Amino acid sequence: MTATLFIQSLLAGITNGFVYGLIGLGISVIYRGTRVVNAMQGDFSLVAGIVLYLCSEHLGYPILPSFLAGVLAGAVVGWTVEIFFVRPTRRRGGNEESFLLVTLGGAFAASAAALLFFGRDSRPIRGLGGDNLLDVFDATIRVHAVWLIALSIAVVVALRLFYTRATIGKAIMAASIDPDGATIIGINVPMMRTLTFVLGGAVGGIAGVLISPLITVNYEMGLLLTLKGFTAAIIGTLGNPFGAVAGGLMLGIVEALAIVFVSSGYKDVISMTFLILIMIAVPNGIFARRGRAGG
Amino acid sequence: MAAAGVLALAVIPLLASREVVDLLVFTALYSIAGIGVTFLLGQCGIISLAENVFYGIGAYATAYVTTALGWHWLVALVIGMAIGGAVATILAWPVLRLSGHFLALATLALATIGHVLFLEWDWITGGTLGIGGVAQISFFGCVLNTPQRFYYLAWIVVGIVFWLYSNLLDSRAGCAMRAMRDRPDAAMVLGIDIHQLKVKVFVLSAMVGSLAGSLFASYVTFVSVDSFGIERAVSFLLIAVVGGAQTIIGTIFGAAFVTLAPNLLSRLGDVHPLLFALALVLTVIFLPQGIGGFLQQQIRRLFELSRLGGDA
Amino acid sequence: MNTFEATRRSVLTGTMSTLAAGCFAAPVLAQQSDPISIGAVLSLTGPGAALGQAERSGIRLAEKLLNEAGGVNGRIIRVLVEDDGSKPDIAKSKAEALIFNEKIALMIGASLTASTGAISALTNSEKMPQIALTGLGPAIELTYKSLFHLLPPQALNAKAMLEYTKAQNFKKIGVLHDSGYGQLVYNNLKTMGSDYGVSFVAVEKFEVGAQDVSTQAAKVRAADPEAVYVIATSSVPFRAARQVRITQPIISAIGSSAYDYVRGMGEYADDIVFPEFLVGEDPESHQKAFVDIYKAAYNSLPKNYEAAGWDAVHIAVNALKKAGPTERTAIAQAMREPYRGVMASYNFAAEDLTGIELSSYVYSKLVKTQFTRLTFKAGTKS
Amino acid sequence: MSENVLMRVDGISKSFFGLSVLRCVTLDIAQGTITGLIGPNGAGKSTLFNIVSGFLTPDAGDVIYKGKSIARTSVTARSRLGIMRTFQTPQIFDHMTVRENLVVGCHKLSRSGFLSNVLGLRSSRRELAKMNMIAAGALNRFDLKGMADVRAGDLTTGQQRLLELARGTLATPDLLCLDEPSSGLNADESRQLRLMLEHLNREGTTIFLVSHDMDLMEVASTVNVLCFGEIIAQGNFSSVKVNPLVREAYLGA
Repeated sequence: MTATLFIQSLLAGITNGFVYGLIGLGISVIYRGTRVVNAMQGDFSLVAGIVLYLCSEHLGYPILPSFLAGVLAGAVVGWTVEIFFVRPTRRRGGNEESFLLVTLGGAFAASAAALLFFGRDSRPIRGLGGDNLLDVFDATIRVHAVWLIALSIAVVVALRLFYTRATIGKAIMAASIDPDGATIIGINVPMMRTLTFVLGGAVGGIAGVLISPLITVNYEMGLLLTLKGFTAAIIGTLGNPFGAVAGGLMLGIVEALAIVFVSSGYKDVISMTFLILIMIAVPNGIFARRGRAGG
Repeated sequence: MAAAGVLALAVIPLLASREVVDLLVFTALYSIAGIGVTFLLGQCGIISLAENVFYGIGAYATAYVTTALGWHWLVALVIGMAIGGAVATILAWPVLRLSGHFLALATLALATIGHVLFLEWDWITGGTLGIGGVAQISFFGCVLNTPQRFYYLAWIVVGIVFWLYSNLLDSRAGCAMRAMRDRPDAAMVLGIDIHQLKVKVFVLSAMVGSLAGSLFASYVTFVSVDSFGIERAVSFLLIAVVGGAQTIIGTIFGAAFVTLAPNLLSRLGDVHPLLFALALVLTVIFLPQGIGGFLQQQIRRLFELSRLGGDA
Repeated sequence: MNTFEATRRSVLTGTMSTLAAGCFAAPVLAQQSDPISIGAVLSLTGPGAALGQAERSGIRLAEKLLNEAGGVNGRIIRVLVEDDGSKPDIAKSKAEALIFNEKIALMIGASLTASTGAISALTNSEKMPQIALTGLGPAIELTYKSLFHLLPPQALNAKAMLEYTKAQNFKKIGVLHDSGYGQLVYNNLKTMGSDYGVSFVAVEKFEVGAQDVSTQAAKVRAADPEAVYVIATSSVPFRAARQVRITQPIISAIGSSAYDYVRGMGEYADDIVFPEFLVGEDPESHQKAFVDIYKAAYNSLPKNYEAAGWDAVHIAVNALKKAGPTERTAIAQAMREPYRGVMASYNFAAEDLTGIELSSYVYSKLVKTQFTRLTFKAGTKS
Repeated sequence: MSENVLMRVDGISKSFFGLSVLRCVTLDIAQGTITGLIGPNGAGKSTLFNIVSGFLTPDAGDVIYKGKSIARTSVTARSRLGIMRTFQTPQIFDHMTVRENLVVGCHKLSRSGFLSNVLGLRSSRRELAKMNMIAAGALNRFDLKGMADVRAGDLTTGQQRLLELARGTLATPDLLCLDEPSSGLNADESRQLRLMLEHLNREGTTIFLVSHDMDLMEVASTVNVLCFGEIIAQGNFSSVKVNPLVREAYLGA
């Protein structure tokens, strides 16, 4: 095995890690604020990706406004989902599985709508720094991938500040940890939950505009991303944004190394087995501060 | 009530078109596989996304044993259930020590692993090509080669499996299970070996799942890896939740939903996956206890009304 | 007795109401014998949508024109297209519906090997002629005498790739394939490679729908091959290959040549060779007419699967003209002869009921995102 | 160790995240007695309790029960050895009826296998009937009569404590560990509780009692005082009460 190959696989692993992490980030944000495991996080990104494509490739807008449009679209979808899907479910006393399935239904819907209205092609999008490659020794990485990594770190930091500093951030936490108490001290709990979904949607949107130039936009990308993001988020302990990215990185790198050192056919077998072993070894979650198994 | 349902089931194939009977056969098959997931979720609070693995094991066992080895379908079916049970035991012992989202993720991981292995071990499974010409089930020379014929077998098996599960539900183990779901700590203190109990229920659901898989293989007479992917596991979970995890009988309605809804909707053109998704969302929103739970409430209400009527 | 009847009916009305749509909604046009129904089970949604939707547009076009030309001896044909959502179980149910409710004379489809397998078991037992838009499936299908395949068996696709490889005298080949279609083709490449003096120095696979395969691609590159086979039903591996600086020529397979994927490759769609059958940009003489008609109808260029759909309907109608719409075995029998289609020249009299020969293959090359037809022809007969 | 010691907690130490909660705690629970454990909040009572019942394993020291070390055996196994406990917040099965709760209490009394349950063999049916009968008996003894089919979650805290206690006693434990059994009870409920404990004790159940409730503590023949992870006093209640260390610990004087 050449050094180039090793570096290349590492670069790929890290890039994918951040991709998974970005999706996991959104799942964590939403779980943290509403205790809902959102199965359509990847589809927030799908929508954002489509909007980005329409703006930058189809209408030929410059990259930055297109990005913002995509993020906005994500936030809007998040808002819609909370208002029309999640809130009614909660009102009618849905349990954890209900939320999972409602959002899963949303995911199916998004993907089906994409196929119907956006078509079956997978559309390439010029990313930040176009399609240019950056050479690392003899290996390569997309310039856009570097941007993706940098920006996702920025997002994590921003979220951390948001939850620790911003009043709304604290209010959201209060609302999710102890709704009744929060209501008593005058926090509008339903609104906080909606805000959480808007935030989660925005994070999904950011993920979408960052990821789709890397992997092209395709009506099937949503659930695939969600599965990986879900894995990342849970490994990193649901509700812990930092953990989600760390979990994603772990998954991405394990996958890459599995391909290099064992066999690409068994990549998933190896990474998933590793996953199970980790969970059994550290039943409280790798980044849990004590607390129940599964965070 | 129940009698009426049974009677209806009994006469449908005499009147309904072959297509409908075919769909009802699939409803039966999915009910059998779904009941395992439903019971795990509703009675033990375990979200299992790995049922596709056992469904696949059953199907491939039947396919391989009847085609490659040319053995009798019944032998194949038993072998399938045995393998399914064994694999489930080995997997469940470590994995069921997990709980909450970890457990859900672990079962999802198992589902992925299973699917990949079904693809990789194409010397058994035929990989993407699949295996054709699986032996059909026959009783004393009567080959179950039409939906009408297979229909009765399938639903009798549903009856048996549901009977077994309802036995389990109101038994010592059943009580222990519900106790475990409510308060694991207290259950342990009362001498219930939680982990062992979970493993047993999981293994049972695995064997039932592979039973369904075997029946599926000998009904369609063709198996391919496409039938045992993640989305199959998801659809089983869907059956459990839509049907109502708390009730056993609800599973049938859940199964009916996932088989009939897409088929009826697909008459409306390319928009049908979208409509199905929305149907799913609406069902979950408006029937949070699932179809089964909803019916149970209605029936209870009816009884109360009638009792009041009696008192008056 | 009467009471029993009554109760039974009441019970039925109760329980069947939900199924009513399923039971009785099925139109019974087949009875009023003017139009002849042809069934088609395609993957219009799900992962196989790229195939199914392409095939449908070919089918619809052929249906329209053939009816304008008088259909089958004056009787018009109706092609009833059903979507199996890329799932074999659903494909089976749809086939049941078409055969027993719609009383179709003949079956077209499915788009995917698995769905075809699920249907063919049924059509075989019903003696229902079936024109599959896939390559030959599991061995059992050779025993099905009413199942025709419009696409070549994967063995032939592999041969076509190797023929070109040999002509370019590439010896060390790297392979990047997905675990579905790619695996099928590679299994054949593996067995035949040595006959063509080709050795596979690196073989990397990835799951269908994978979104990044750059590590696999890097592994292929590290083996330093003379050319790379990329076989997958998506654009991802092609992008990955170029992004990790695999500069060698890429040779792919027919299944990867759909515009859906090529567009997805963006500017990486360059220096890729496909052994296929129809190059819309530069069709062979006997394909020209079809391409023009198609362009006029959809103002986009057709490719193999559109042509396959088109051929399927034509083959069906020919057979129906000869054998009439009722005698299934007769229809199947009528089909068992050579037919020069738009996509390829078939010989359904052949053992595999496909009978496509290497000479039917056309080699196309992507140059700067544009398809061009190569003069190269795989001359030797299979 | 002397014959009549049912359980000996022998030099137990436990610390969480470097913070030591119990330091070499030793105490005996004599056969057939009611042994009390008191101490100010954060003294480590619950931790010790969890170590005794098996929810925690000690860092050092041992728990000897009926002459055998059980410090590493599982909760379930201990339960089968006859150790029963209640919880500070009553852990009743909310979604089950009062009767069902009691039926689960009989779990240890019956032995029917999973398979026979699934197959619904007559043996397992008979067994369930028997369990129901025992449960019915308990309903009377713990005057929960009217509530057989009430959802346990709907009971008052007092009734829930009662139910938890009843459920715990059905399988006639040798050692009954009660964690703050009187918290959340009104005056006559706790009087009732006290009578019940004395009754159970007379019937031969050894009781290990943790409580803030000094009136309830009167039933204890020996009382151990735990303070900041150490036993600072042992003896009968009256002597302990006047112990200066104890006064200091409580009054912080």
